[in-house]
Amino acid sequence: MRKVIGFLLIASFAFFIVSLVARDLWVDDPSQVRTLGQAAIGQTIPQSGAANTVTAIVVQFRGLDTLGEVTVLFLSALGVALLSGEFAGRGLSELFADDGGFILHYGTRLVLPLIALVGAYIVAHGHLSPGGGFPGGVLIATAVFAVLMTNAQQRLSTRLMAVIEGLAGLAFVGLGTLGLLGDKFSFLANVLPKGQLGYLFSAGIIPLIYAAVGTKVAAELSTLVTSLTGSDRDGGEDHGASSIPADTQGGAR
Amino acid sequence: MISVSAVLYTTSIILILLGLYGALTRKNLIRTVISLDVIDLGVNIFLITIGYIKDGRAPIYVVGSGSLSDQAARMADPLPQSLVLTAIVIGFGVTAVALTLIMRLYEKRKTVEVSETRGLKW
Amino acid sequence: MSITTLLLVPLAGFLGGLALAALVPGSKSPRTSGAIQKFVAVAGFALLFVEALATRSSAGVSSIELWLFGFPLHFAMTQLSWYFIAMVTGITLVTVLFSLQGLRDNGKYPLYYVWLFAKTFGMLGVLLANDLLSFFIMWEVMSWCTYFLLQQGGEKSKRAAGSYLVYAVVAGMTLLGGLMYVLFHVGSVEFDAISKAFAGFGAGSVIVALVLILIPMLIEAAAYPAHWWLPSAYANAETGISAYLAAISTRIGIYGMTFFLFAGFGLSVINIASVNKFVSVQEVLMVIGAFTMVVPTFTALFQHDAKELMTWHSIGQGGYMIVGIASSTTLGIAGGLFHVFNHMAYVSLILFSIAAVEYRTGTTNLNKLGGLIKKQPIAYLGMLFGIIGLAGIPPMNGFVSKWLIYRALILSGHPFIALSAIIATLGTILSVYKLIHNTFLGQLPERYNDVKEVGWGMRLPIIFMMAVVWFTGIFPGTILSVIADIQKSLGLEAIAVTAHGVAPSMGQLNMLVINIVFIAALLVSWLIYLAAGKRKHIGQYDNYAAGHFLDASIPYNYNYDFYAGMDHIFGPALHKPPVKRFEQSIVAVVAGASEYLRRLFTGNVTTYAAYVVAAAVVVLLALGGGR
Amino acid sequence: MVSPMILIALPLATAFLIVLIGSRVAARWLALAAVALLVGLAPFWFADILRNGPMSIVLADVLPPLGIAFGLDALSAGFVLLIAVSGLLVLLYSVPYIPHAGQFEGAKKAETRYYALFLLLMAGSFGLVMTKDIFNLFVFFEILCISSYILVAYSQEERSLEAGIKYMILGSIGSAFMLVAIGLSYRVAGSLAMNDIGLALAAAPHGYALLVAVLFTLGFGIEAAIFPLNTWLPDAHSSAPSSISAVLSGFVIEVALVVLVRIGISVFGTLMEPALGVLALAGVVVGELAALGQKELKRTLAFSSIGQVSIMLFAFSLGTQSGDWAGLGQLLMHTGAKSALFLVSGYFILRTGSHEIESYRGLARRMPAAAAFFSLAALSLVGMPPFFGFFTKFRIIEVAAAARSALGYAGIVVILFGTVIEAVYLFRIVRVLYGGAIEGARSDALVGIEAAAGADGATPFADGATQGALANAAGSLASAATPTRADLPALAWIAVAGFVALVLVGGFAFPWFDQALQPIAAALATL
Repeated sequence: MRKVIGFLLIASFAFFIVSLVARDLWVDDPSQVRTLGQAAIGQTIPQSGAANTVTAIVVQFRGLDTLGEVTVLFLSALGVALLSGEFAGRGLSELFADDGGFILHYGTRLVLPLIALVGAYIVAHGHLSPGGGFPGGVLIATAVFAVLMTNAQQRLSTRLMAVIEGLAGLAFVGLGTLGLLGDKFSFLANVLPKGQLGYLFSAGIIPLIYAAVGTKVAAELSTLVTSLTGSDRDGGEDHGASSIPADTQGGAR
Repeated sequence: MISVSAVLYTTSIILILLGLYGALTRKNLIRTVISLDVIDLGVNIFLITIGYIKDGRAPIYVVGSGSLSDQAARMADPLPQSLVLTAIVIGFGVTAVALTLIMRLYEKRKTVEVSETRGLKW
Repeated sequence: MSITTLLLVPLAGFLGGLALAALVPGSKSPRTSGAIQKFVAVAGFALLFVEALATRSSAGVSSIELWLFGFPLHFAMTQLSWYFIAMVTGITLVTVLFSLQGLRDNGKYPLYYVWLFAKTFGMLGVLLANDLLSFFIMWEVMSWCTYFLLQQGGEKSKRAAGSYLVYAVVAGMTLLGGLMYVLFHVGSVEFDAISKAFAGFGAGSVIVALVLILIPMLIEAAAYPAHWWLPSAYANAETGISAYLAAISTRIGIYGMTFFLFAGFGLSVINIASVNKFVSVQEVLMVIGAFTMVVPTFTALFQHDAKELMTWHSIGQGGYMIVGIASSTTLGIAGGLFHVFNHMAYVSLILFSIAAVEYRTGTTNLNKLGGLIKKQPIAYLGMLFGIIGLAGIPPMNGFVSKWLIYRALILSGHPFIALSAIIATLGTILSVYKLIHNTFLGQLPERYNDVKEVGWGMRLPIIFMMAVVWFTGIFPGTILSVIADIQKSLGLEAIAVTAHGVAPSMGQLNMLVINIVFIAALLVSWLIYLAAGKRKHIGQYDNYAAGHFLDASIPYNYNYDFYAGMDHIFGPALHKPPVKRFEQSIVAVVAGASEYLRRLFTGNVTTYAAYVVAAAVVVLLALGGGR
Repeated sequence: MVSPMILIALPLATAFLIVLIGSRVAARWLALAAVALLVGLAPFWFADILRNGPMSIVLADVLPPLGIAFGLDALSAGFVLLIAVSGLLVLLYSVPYIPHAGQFEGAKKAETRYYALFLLLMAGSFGLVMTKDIFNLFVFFEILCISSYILVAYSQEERSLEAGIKYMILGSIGSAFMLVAIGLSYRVAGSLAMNDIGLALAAAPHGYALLVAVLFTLGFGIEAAIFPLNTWLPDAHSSAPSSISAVLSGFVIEVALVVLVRIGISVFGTLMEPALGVLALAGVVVGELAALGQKELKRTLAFSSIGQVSIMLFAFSLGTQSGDWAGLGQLLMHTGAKSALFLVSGYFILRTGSHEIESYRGLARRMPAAAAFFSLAALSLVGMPPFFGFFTKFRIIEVAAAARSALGYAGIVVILFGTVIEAVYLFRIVRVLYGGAIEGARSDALVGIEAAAGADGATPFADGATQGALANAAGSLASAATPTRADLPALAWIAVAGFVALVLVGGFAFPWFDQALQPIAAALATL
């Protein structure tokens, strides 16, 4: 019954989509980039000094989107950490309880720096080649993930990760504020020298932002995995002051 | 002659509708989340397809392979690509939180059945 | 200035009372705070009453415009509103004086006087309002204050207040609808502009506007199909409040009806608002009035609670007023308006008496009371005077107004309405007999042997109201001349009055003569009784029933289930009449709709997802996506 | 003048900093300080915009349409003020409340994260009202949504987890719809700025524009709680910690609604208006009637939010500027009243340990201030004359009548009917609060409170007379000035009083609010 209704709904929805936009979507085969895309392609070199137009758009032209995107990742890491507060010692940790054995242990340790290096490379070359902070950060996190998967005893400090991601986030916002301080008076403005096209040290703040993003993504994904697998070194307790202020004590049940 | 974009549009819309159908009919919350990911995938393909141009190249300038304006003329639309980058990350974040929520619920209720996740109704 | 005083004094009383209660919390010094509140209440309401009496000269000339909350609110004093203002302030003062002693367990109602101020503020606001918007705002204030005033009682009273609230909000919303209708047909909420515009409108628009505006008035006046909220709400309130509410609060609806029929929308409105001779707003009102007279009066017959019985009568008497005013003849309007005053006087008198009894015995259950005549003679006399007035028997004031109404009905060609008025009077007489008999006559239950008369604080208001009831019975001209002024100011033909009744030009009535005859007849029978020489004093228990002589230990209680036989025959129709069933079915429909619509939220998230897709499909379909 | 970008940058930076420091106390103070700073700045932006017109912000030194079109106009400045003030009040409330909101392992650590999430939620709302770029809108929308998903599930009880999941699944479907609409818009406009898209869609084929409009409206409408898409709302709003319920009902759905309406007007023209009007009326009926049948306090309030938001949507969908104006008034009133109601109910639940209305019988005696605030807010929500709610409802009915359309007249009837139902269920709660003795099993919970209160030496219920006195509706109105120990803690009291003050002042200074709302209403129709 549910399936029939679902099918009917989807079918009628499909009918509408097809009947409404079929002509527009299926007929033309564009040979011309749209206005904004053209503007982006044209402005990439003069305005940002990056070779990768996508990076120029992501980090500079639409830098606020990226700040938001980083925030979303931060949010989900925060959320997973918050919601998995009770996982310590449970949750998915059973899945990770099996020790990988000697070969996996040492194999992982062997490739770990390589993976991390490739990740760092991708982050660093984001303005020149495909890649950037997100894929690079994910790659670095993969290394951490591999270690956690293969070694049941391995623990990671979420506290340290929190510090790293906080610092990286602050760095992003700080780099953005740099633009406010500069003569352009514009958040996230590319105020540093653009350098020469195609060189590693070019494109102003873009590599710096991508470095921050890469660090942040790596730290966040590591936190995420750590929280989900219950391999947090610090346990569940808070580091801050723990006494409830006197005037809030009224909530006894 | 069927164009590439037509194929991609069709694929993406079919994926979106399939995902929707899954979200409407699956009885397992994990599967519902997977359906949502299928929708996401469809949407991402849809966005990418919008940036498609015939005979386009990756929108990256390469020093030393022809004049920059020549390169610019053949580039695909970079904007949808950057949008997709953002969309993927957001989709990932949502999925992570969704799965955590479902895990926690499973801990409490020992079920991921949609029909049994109805403590709140009416 | 005077209008401002009338509005500001109760408002200040309300806010000041709240502030006072906050500053001098009852917990620390209940006695002091109680004393302060009483003092403030007496001073405030006395000031109000004096002010009201003093402002009669300004009626028709004085008006103010307040820019309150950013809307211009117009207030004006007219002859009609003055009449009601004088009654409101007067009866409130008497109620407060009575409550000084009569309010049992003062600590239980710390804000009784505060809400009385608020309620009075609302009522005076409604009476003074001179445009539809102010009228509506003050109407709402009044309704909500009634709600909070009713909250000042026990659990039952609070529940009743809940049902009052539903009716009040329905009334308020209907009024708001009417206001909007008028605003968008006339473009103004000023009564002058509305009267001018309505004079040129067709029957349809005027009928819609009148119906929307009159429905809330009828709900407030507890007219027939919308009267079910009143008995439970009033009967369960503290008796002092009951007296106040039954005496005057309900009559604001009558004021509104009179105002909108003859003043607010212009005099011609009642003539325009008719489809033909038989179907018109006027005729419908008269039929509603007839039902209001008969049905609640007979329902009162079968009540076992003195207060509840009286509240049913209070509804029933409203029917006379509606019928009189809706007849729109000189005598009818005069009778209707006079009846408001008379009803206020005798209903508060009877409820004060009941309160006096309740104060000593702790109950108002007619099946438990009885024989109190010697224990509480003042209360007995008060009730006797009151029920004579209520039943419309000479020589009390009720007779005059009812006489005017009967005469108006017959002269204006409404024989059936007149007949129902007479039938209602019959029911009234039967049930007030039950009231006074079950309370004061018959045998005294043993547990009431130590009952005493209440203190002077309660006695004096009772005696005062007895005087009022009789005085206006002998000199109805005092009030009727005010009503004549009202009729003049409205542009109607004024009733010709004499000090003792109605001038010969309008059908002679001289209450002085009637009183003299009445008293003479009493004297004569007293003399005959003395002369016969067969008198003998007998005690309350010197009686027998069904072959048993009664004594204090087993009094045969005639009182129990008085009119049980009639109840057996008519009761089923009255206890659960079609109206009640209609109300219940509305409640059932709403509750059912709620239950049904709630099921939309199935709790199943895939269903919710389906709603999203379905909504998309339906919206696409509706907006012509198929093209 | 500080750049309004601080509205985004400061909450984000503070959130990062909070996680970096990882201390509860620091989190509280940092969050409060950051939001207080924004509250201090917001009026200046608003005044500046009223004087000098809209302020557009160039991001990254790249002009729109290539860069992101961003800026403050009267609408966004007004909402920034509203969000900042409500945010500050709710944060104040959170300080005493949140330590008791969740009983789970790691709750202390979670509390730190709560403040970070709260700041991000605020940042998302700020971004939502400021952006004029459709994809940027999507990003901020996601920030707002994800932070609310997590915050809804904060207490990690079964019900809140379930609510979070439902909210999230529907939200994800909505964002997918939105993304498709954004793609289609970019495809036809070649730009992501809303202005350009509006122009392009007007020129595009009707079917194309319609699909974009429907997908976008329904996608975004999930967050804005338009009728058939609001199924998540009662669950989420009732299961979240009360501070979050207050925020979600207080400004999150409203912000979403206003942004949706603004996009509807500027981008899709009048395409969706009739459909939205009908859906709004259906929402009023369903929301109010469903609220009538609820047994839980917060669920009742949540359904009431559906009704109220639908009333606003109805006013907006009339498509006149006076309609927008009236809707904004209702919105402001609802923020004040509903936030206060939710905040108060948070402590009702905390004190009794129960969600059921029936178990609050006689609670006014214990919590006079809370009950008095509840009654005042309820009066305003129903629309009693001296309060804010009356004027806003009156306005809406007025503009509905002025529309002179069948929908307008139907709207009047539906709103009047809704008001009656609203009065019934809200005052049923008030009556329970002020009702007689506590019955049933719940009384032991209250005994516990009393013991706790008595231990402090304060014996507020000592003598019988007082007990009766406090049981009175107005008795507690008076005692509101002297809250008892079992009542709201000081900070929560301040927060609730702030919202109640809004509905009180809103009534008595209505013309002033009205004046302030006019430029906002004018800005609603422009981008």
